[in-house]
Amino acid sequence: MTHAQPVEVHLFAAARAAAGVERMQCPPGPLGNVLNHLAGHAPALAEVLPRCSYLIDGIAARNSDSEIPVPPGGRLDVLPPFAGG
Amino acid sequence: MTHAQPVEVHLFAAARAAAGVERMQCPPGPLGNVLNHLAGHAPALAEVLPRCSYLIDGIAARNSDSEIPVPPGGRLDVLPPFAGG
Amino acid sequence: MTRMTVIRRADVVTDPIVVGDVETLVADPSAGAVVSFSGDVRDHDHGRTVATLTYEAHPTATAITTEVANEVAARHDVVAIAVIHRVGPISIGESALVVAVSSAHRKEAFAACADLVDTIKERLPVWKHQVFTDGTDEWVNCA
Amino acid sequence: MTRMTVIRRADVVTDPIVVGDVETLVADPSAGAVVSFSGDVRDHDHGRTVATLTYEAHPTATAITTEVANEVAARHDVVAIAVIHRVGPISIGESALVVAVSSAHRKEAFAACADLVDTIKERLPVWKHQVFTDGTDEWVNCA
Repeated sequence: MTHAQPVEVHLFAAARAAAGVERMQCPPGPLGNVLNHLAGHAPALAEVLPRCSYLIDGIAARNSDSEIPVPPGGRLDVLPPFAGG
Repeated sequence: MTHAQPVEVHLFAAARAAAGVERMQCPPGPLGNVLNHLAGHAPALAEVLPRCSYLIDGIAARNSDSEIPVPPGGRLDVLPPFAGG
Repeated sequence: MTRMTVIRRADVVTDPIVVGDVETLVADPSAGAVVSFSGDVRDHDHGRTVATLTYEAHPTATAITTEVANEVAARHDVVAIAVIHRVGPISIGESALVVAVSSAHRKEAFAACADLVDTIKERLPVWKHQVFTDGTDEWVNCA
Repeated sequence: MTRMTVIRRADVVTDPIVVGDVETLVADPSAGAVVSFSGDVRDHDHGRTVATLTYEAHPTATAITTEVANEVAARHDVVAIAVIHRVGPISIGESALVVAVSSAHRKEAFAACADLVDTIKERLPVWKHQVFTDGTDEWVNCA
């Protein structure tokens, strides 16, 4: 398989703090696989992800949407629980 | 019966407007009688009184408390429905 | 009640009320929420245009404002309360009644603020006289 | 809805928010009631003293503020709405979120204001980072 264009992962707040970086790349695929890949990056991130929600190219997704594809060259935003106001 | 000291009647807002005066005097007696007396003073006042509440020497009273005495030299405040805020 | 609620101000005034000042009165480092209500003079009432509006107060109004503030404070877990009613002539858009409540979390501040406004309106011996642009006038709640 | 509710402001800012200004934004001659909420930075959280507090916002935060304001406006009979969330470093006692709603009568203003605060807190992609005086820090809701 030729090297598919990677997914651009944008990490925010506690997710960035856990990963130690704000941007990462990872192979495209179903959301579940992509998250497993991210979890492998750092134990702290593995701990935060279960509480996160996501944007796949701007469209909201949740951990339970494990089959939703994260396309090559797509953007995945990792959003810890909101804490506004 | 020697002339018992009169009740000082203080009229507020719509009651004052209806009576045309802010202070009146009338014979003491049970609240019911006193109010009948006041009602006789002016038809407009007779119209307002049913919606009023009262203070007899500072103690709250209502139209239904017709037996409560308004003593000689006592003070009766006539309070139309409140409209604060 | 976990803490004694402080009545920062309970008053009847004739000068214009600045809502921001009333809110500042209840601000507190321990309070994460401040909710305020301002009852403003409207230009219309039941379809008639209001020209001037004047509030009249019974001499006991200030004492009753304090009484109500204490009662409401006792039934809500809030940090501080302030309530000011203005009497005399008031222009359109100006505040006649301002209430502010601070609390650790917003739920109590909303509940206490609404409760205080309701109770003040029910208990405060003040009356509202409106003169309309067509020359007619009305004592509110008493037509 | 008897009238179209006007969103006078829906924004995410970094400068200090003056609650009184937000209230003035929603003032309207037809509105007899203005209710406002201010979410202020507290000096304590779960027993620890807060030294500094910073809010971080996702790039879509402003668009979502407008989206939520419109949704809430559509489900309440109110005159005008304003909602501003502040991000970046905020000092103790300053406002992080200010909402103001005006309506003809107070009931709708209270309901819409509480609804808007709840919905903003649920939907707005912002995060709160607290550093405590003991040097520890915490991403709220995420410890």
